[in-house]
Amino acid sequence: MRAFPILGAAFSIPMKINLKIKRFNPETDKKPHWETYTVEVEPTDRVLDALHEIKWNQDGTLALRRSCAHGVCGSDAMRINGRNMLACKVLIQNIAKDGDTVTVEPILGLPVIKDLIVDMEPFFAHYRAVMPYLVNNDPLPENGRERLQSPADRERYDDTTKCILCAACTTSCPSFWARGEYVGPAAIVQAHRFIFDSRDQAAQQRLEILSAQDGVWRCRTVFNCTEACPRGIQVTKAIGEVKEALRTGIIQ
Amino acid sequence: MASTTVTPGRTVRKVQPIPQTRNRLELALWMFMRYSGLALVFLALSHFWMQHVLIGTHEIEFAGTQLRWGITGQPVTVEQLIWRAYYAVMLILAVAHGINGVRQVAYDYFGHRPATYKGLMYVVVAIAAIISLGGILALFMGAAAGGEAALR
Amino acid sequence: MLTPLITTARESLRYRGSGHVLWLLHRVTGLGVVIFLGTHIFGMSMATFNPPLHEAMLAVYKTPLFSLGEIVLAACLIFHAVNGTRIAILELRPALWDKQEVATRWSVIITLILLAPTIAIMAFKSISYYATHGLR
Amino acid sequence: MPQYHQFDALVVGAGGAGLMAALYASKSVNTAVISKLYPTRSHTGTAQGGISAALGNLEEDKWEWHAYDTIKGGDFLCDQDAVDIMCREAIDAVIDLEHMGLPFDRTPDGKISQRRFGGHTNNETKKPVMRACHAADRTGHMILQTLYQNCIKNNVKFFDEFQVIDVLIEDGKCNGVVAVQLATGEIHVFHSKATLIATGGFGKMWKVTSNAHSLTGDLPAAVLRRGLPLEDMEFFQFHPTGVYKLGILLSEAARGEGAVFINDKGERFMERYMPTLKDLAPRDICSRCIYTEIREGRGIGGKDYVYLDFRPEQINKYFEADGNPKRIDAHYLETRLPDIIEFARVYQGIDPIKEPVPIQPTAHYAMGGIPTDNDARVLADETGRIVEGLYAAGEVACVSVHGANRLGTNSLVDLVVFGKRGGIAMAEYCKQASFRPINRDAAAKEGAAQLDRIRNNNGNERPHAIRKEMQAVMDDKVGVYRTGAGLEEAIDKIHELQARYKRIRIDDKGFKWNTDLMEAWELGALLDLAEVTAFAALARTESRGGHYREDYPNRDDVNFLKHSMAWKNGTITLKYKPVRITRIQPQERKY
Ligand SMILES: Cc1cc2nc3c(=O)[nH]c(=O)nc-3n(C[C@H](O)[C@H](O)[C@H](O)COP(=O)(O)OP(=O)(O)OC[C@H]3O[C@@H](n4cnc5c(N)ncnc54)[C@H](O)[C@@H]3O)c2cc1C
Ligand code: HEM
Ligand code: SF4
Ligand code: F3S
Ligand code: FES
Repeated sequence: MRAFPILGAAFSIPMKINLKIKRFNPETDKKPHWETYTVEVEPTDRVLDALHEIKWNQDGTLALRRSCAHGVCGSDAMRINGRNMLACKVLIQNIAKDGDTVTVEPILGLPVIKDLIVDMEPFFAHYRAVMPYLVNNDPLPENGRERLQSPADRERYDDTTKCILCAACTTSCPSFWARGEYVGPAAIVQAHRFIFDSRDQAAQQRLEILSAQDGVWRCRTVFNCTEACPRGIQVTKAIGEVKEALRTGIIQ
Repeated sequence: MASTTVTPGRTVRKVQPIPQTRNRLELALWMFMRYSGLALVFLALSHFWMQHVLIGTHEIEFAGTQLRWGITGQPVTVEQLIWRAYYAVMLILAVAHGINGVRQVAYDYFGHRPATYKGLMYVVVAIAAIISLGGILALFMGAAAGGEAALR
Repeated sequence: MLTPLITTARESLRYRGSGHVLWLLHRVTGLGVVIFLGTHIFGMSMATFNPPLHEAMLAVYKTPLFSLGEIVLAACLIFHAVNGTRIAILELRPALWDKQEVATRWSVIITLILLAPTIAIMAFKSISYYATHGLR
Repeated sequence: MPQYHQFDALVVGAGGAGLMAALYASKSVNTAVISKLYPTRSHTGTAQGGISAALGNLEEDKWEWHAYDTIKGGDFLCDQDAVDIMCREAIDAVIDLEHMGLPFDRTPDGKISQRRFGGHTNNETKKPVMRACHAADRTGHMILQTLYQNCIKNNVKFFDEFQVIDVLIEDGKCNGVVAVQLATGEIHVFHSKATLIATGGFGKMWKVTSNAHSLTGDLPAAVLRRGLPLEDMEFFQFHPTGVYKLGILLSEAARGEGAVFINDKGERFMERYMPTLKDLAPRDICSRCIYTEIREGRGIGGKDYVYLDFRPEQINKYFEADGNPKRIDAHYLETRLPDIIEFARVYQGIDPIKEPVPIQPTAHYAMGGIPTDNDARVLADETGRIVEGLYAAGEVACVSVHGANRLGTNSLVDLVVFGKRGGIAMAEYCKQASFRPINRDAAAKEGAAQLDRIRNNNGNERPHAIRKEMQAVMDDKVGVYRTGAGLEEAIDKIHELQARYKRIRIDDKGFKWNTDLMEAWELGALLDLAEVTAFAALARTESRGGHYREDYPNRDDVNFLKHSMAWKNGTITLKYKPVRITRIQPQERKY
């Protein structure tokens, strides 16, 4: 007799699901259209696996970005069943039962180039706009060693260092859909990471950039961003803290 | 600073207030939305419950309004003055809050068309100004006018 | 010209987020109250400037259609007020965003608690009014 | 129309190594970075554990100890002068990263925090030493982000989502690269004085791997096709604990906390193989034992995996059996192993606190690659002749600092140290060199032809089927265990697949974002590397580090204390070069 049961039906019972994918081929189509594929998957497969199954065995023209396949590179943010997530971080069994249909479409608010691939340039332009780098013009420590920082000061901005620039947050934000000029939650998260770093000296400039009309004040605290963030970053809170710094002039 | 020790705990830093006027306006309006909203919770809800729920719309009569505002032609009482102030504050806050709310929404959807956005806002502000000016006048200068009206 | 409006409106309805629904309602109710407020102030100021018009408007207030609209207005105002309070409090204390989910739930609960008796009383008064006065 | 660009220095690949090189080269010469992914999506971002440097922030440490540990870990195949450079310069490199803004965890007195890691020791007491500098369990992510941030600060020019498909080499000199812009499908010719290759690993030869889908060895294959050799390709590290089927890494920390391997019979099988060290035996040994169980039919349900069991009550039971007084509970595990537990929960839907986790060894790290000298200059042959204008750094390069088996955390050290050296060397070179003329139209045409051949091919083979079969045979025959017969079989299979590859047909005939085309092209690169790997493994009739031959289970210093170099022109040619041994003589590797 076997000492353990073979793990969960999980590993043995394949299931059939339909994937309804929003397709767009810039070389032939004028408008995007929906296409449905039926694939056999294991319940523990990721949505990414199902997309690969289609791409590799049914229709090679399906275009998507992906790399790491375990939720740390930020390539494959897409809208799955109406909500932004990473295709490689959601298991089929968590969103569908045998025979269900799963909808997959590109993230919203950035121009679609092909199928699930959008133009990320506007997103990265916002990122670059908030000075996403440490500024410290003091001379380096004379002993040639590291700048010091207390564990509490380090902890202060820990949450926002996790960002992988996947754009799931920014493209889940109604303010961003309405107006692409809004810097968006991801850029604010990046600014937060430096504003609250005790080693940094450019908080003033960053806050000034963020106080512009299309800066933090465009955030209507919708909270979609926090819900979408695959890294579990408290995005809305970070935005709130930036607003607080702007309001009070105190960074703590 | 190239210091060789570190103070435990969290550093607090200060920044200058943001200088550009336009940016300060966004901040000010943002604050206004929050504080006026909180004030309106009491003003608007109490008003609504009083008039629409406790009294009930069906019982509202012109005479009641005349009495509360003091536009019956009789000398104005302190109580009536307090009612007038209550309505005036509520009116100003609600209109300002509403206008800025509309501005936010309009900026979202028409901001990419500056001319449309501006035109729309002129219209909204103009209508709101006329209506609320009318409202204020009705409250405070209504004594005389109201007196006449009451006689009619 | 209307594309952002149309996409946002369409996708706003299709996107599935929890805070998202509250935002949508907040916006719609806010705009709804703005429109009512405009007509309301106008109507009330007529108490001074044009009492007959004012009385005519009061008469409109006493029609069943308006009574129904009034209940919707109550829902809009109360929801907007409760949810607005949530936003204001959480934003003035960003640390509280941790409690967003709880706050969201409570927004809905408090709205319902306030709304239930309000609607009950209003409906009761309307019905008894129309019962005695008949429908016009 | 092909497009044409000219830069003094080019960097291909925007992982840790590429960005570090770009940062240093761009300080003095006109530099561009070409990457097929957005830089922050490079695989460096997945590294967790830490980056080692003998800072001695928490206890005494010396770079010489670090060097010794590295050489011993590499089963004495490391070039020792290179190791010395790496371990000495690691200290400044880590401090440099801190100055750039990297949010290292801190000690109570504000210094960079360090922790223990497998194989890193105090050479005198033989006890583990705290050497790995870390930023939570996201050290690689933070390195990647910090370097990218600094590149933005310094206005480094980026060509994101441009895939390099050819390296322009003429008369033993490199003049740039040919790339395809993925968004448009256009061919771009990049003309440069110096080019640095930093395209990372190529673990996608195997099915079960911790490597990203993008790690397909495009550039090693391109230089191989241009007549340059690859070094030590037979050495590939297999990490014992990958998530079943997915290969996602579960760090050694789990076993450090008491987790054990279990086979289908519920037996703690490591007891049989390693009675003293048991489940904490070195990586290569654990991987081998797991495969033995699977092959002998004791994989779970007869399948190709075993369990990693870290249910608290089981751990306590084993503690008791081992006479260890320590007892733990669920809460303890949740706080010590949050990431591993999350991976199991997300990807297997299994709560490791309640159920054992299916794992299997996973192809992890390429010790071999493009041969370079200590300044990242690419070597043309076993005598050390350099290819002018061509550099390589990071996992794709073989310096060789990792020898036959890489020590944990040392890859990140390799990236920053040799990335920086490469960047500086390129800048120096560019200042005195001038552009060599190139025939840009011919280069563009050749590049386009490579792709058109695949795009327009009208065979009957699906690329995915070929890839699947390649991965299966690599897993099976060129994995943890290798035998002469198995390797020969693998080589035959790869040859068959290469022939079938010529008859592939793809669905997408377009130009814009044609991932179907690029995946098929990448498959060609993987097949070439698989062939070289299998050949080099067949020729090395000994077992050393990551390379284990069942038919030759012992290390053979007499015949094989040397690096392999492989060329491919039609067939594979192998040559060897000696290992540079300076301070430390080879000895038996035991811990
Ligand atoms: C799961 C995991 C955990 C690890 N943990 C650790 C650890 O704790 N400590 C440690 O020291 N090491 C660790 N490693 C190893 C280490 O992370 C890698 O070896 C290292 O990051 C490789 O960096 P790189 O700069 O060489 O390449 P990568 O970071 O892989 O970057 C490759 C770059 O090349 C580009 N590229 C590839 N092909 C092309 C092409 N054809 N054209 C243009 N661009 C191209 C890509 O876009 C990318 O930018 C780990 C590895 C894995 C897989
Ligand atoms: C009763 C108490 C009220 C509270 C607590 C309140 C609170 C708020 C807050 C905090 C906002 C800002 C939302 C944001 O920026 O995301 C807001 C927006 C708004 N409010 Fe109110 N408000 C109240 C009453 C009113 C009234 C009476 C009106 C109508 C005149 C109104 C109309 C609006 C509008 C139109 C918006 C903009 C909605 C948007 O941007 O989506 N509010 N309210
Ligand atoms: S904050 Fe979260 S959702 Fe937004 S880009 Fe960063 S990781 Fe993605
Ligand atoms: S969704 Fe958008 S409105 Fe603010 S809270 Fe998030 S950025
Ligand atoms: S593929 Fe890397 S995050 Fe999904």
